[in-house]
Amino acid sequence: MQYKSQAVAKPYFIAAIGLFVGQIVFGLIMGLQYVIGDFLFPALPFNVARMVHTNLLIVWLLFGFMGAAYYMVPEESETELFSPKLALAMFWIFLVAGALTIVGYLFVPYATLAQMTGNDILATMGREFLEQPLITKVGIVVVALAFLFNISMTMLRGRKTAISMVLLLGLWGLAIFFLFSFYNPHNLVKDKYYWWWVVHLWVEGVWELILGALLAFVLIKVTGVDREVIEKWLYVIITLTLVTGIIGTGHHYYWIGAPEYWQWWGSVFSALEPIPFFAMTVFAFNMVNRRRREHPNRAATLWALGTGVMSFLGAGVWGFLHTLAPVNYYTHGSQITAAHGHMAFYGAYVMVVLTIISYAMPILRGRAANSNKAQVLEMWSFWLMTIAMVFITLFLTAAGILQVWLQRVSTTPLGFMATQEQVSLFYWMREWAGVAFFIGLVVYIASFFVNGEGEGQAATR
Amino acid sequence: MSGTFTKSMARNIFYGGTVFFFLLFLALTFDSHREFPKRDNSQNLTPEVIAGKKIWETRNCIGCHTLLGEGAYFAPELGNVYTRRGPDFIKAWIQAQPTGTHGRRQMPQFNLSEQELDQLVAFLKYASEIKTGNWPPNIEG
Amino acid sequence: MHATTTLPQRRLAGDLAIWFFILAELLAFGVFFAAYAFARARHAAEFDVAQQALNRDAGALNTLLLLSASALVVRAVQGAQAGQAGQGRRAAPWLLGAIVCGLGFVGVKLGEYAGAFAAGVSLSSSVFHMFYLSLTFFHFMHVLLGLVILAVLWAGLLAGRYGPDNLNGLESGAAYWHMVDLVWLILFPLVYVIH
Amino acid sequence: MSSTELNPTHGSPGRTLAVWFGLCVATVTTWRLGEQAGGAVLTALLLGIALVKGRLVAYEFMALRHAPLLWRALLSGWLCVVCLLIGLAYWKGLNP
Repeated sequence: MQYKSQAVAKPYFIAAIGLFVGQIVFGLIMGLQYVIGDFLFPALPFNVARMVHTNLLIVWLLFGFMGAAYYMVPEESETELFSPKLALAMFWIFLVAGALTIVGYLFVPYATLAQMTGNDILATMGREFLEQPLITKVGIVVVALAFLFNISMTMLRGRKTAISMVLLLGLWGLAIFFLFSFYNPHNLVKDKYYWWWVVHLWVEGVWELILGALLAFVLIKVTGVDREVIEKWLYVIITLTLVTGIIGTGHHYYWIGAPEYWQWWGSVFSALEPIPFFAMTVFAFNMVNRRRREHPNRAATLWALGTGVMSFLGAGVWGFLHTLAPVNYYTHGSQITAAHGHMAFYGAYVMVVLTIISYAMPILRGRAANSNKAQVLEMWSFWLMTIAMVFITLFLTAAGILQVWLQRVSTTPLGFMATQEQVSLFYWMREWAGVAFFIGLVVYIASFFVNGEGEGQAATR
Repeated sequence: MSGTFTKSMARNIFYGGTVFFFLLFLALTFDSHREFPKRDNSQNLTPEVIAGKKIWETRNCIGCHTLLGEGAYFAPELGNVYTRRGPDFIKAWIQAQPTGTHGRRQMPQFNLSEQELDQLVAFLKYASEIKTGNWPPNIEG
Repeated sequence: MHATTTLPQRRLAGDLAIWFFILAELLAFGVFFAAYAFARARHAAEFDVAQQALNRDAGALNTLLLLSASALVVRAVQGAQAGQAGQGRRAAPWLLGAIVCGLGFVGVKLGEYAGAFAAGVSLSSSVFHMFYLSLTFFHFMHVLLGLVILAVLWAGLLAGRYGPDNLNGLESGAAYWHMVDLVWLILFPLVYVIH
Repeated sequence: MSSTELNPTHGSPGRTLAVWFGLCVATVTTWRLGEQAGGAVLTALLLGIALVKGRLVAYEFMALRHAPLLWRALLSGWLCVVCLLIGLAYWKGLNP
């Protein structure tokens, strides 16, 4: 660790992993509710479990992004963080606010929660992924602004590298597009239209800048390839991302009441969206092959390569599968969407956060890399989680194809619930794959407690 | 690959390209706004519908159902439920929940008043009349 | 200058970064062109009728304007490459000529749009008009961006920034402009002529 | 002006003038052919002209004539694929 203040990243990373565990636990519960419908009902209805599952995902990724920024920006800017105290204060505020929100979801009926938290002043709740109470949303904005202030001031004080510029741009974009979560017109079409300005322009826009910056940072560190080389490829890749991704928003506008030309615009541009992901994979492998040093942290390199491959598969290939309007007409809102969502989020964002944690955490704990034993365990967790996710995706895809066939293509279409019963075998298989994923996660956490020190130096040789 | 490849050029193209495509997106958004009134059924946005949308939101219906294909995939599509089931069935159904059938997916009891039920139904009727490019493919959603 | 006429060194004119961008743009246009063609195959009669209402003369004139602009850009690059270091400013008038041609294109196109909008044509009026407006407007925006780039290059030439030893920026901007021209060479016959 | 020796990448002004003239003639041809009734032959002809024009712009104006094979192939390939797809679609339109 070159700068003392980088240490504030540590609680962020720990919180991220903790919330990740929570996310998966709720995911398993939901998976079971898919096949045993009344499991935990009425204590935990599905909609509450899902809200917790998705909100925890978003929050822990945000913790990961913030931790990554606190770790990277001082090192990139070659200066201490502007205010480590502010960073720590924001950590606790965000964690407590997040925890209270989850507690509210779990123990207060949603309508009551809405009343308690000012939803009557400005109704923003009850929309997918944006279920947070108004005060939580305001809190997120405050935390984000304090965080961005801290990071921006640090950068202004020191060296401005391409990586930190791209990271900052992504983080600012994240905050700015979140503001659309406060816009909830009565007109359902406009509501949905701008809802995507948060959701799509996050995950297929500004978050990808963050993803690119994190990946580029770790690649520079573990491969020793010239910063100049990595940074210019970073620019090329994120250019492709935004060129295709911004208009690619149109693939969400096919069936929500927006003009029909979006079927063409959305199809054309989102058909090109796999290209930047493919470029990223090629880029990651290329840099690792051209490496100038053998970094002792092989686990971090594995995560970095995995991010390239899995984001290409999940976001690129599985996205492309159902992005063209004539296909999407049948697959929209089916388990195909769920399949894509799971692998894309895991491959792109979960894995990139685990990449930076894998690289930075040993350093934050005072060693270049973990012991060989710990790394082997971590790599086991990589394969367990990744392969489990591949199977989750495959089973959901199979469920989705069958669902589309029975419910939408067939000349004698089955009703929704009848179809669900027909595909329950795949839901069972998905649940077991989910259990395997959870085991992978347990192994991942265990790798932090295996004697990480001691052999640390031996691994360098 | 031969040729010059400079970081400053890559950076300028990134900023230029991003601004360019965002402006294009704004232009299309502007045109979409001009077209919305023809498709979004906003002429039927009565106070009842608006109240119904709020009930829809504050009961977190989207956490199980889809509406115009967006939401969770745990329970049926409701964008066209008004045409599929009709107002009376919808109201009776909501009032009868949960079914308590062992092993079946359960919908919570929201204790909605008669007026609230009417508002929710009005909202679902409004949603069913939005021009969605003939989605969903059939009445089952 | 080591290169000779007999065996010139193979070299891509312009920055590799702009070529990646050009490739991405060409792909987007290419997919859009194919979409147009296949949509037409399904509504051939409707497309042919709507197409007859387009102003083919304006389209042809615009092709000539873009081609001339492109040729003038090439002359500017040649001038900058031939001149002594820092004397590229003698090539500036060529670029100014290209900008004038480009502005001519913009003027003609705006006239066409004014006519179309007055006739009540919009992106939602028919499949053909959706494609006509989408493709030409997408291209139109590229012309505008290209003009901004040419203006920057022109200012650079006047400031003596480009010469035989510093051509990268000029060549990159020129390549982008030629791409805009290249795309129009397909777009014009596709949308205006072939029926 | 012995710019031929000096400018291997961008060709000579004379050559540029000739290419420009050729492109203009081709454009006028396309324009006049537009007056004809459609058909497979005419479509093929128009696409052929577009292909040649595109190649001229790519090779002469974009200076790909002197570029590495990869980039010449990429641009030529784009032109060919696009024209082929368009031709295919029109042929499909003739025989639905």
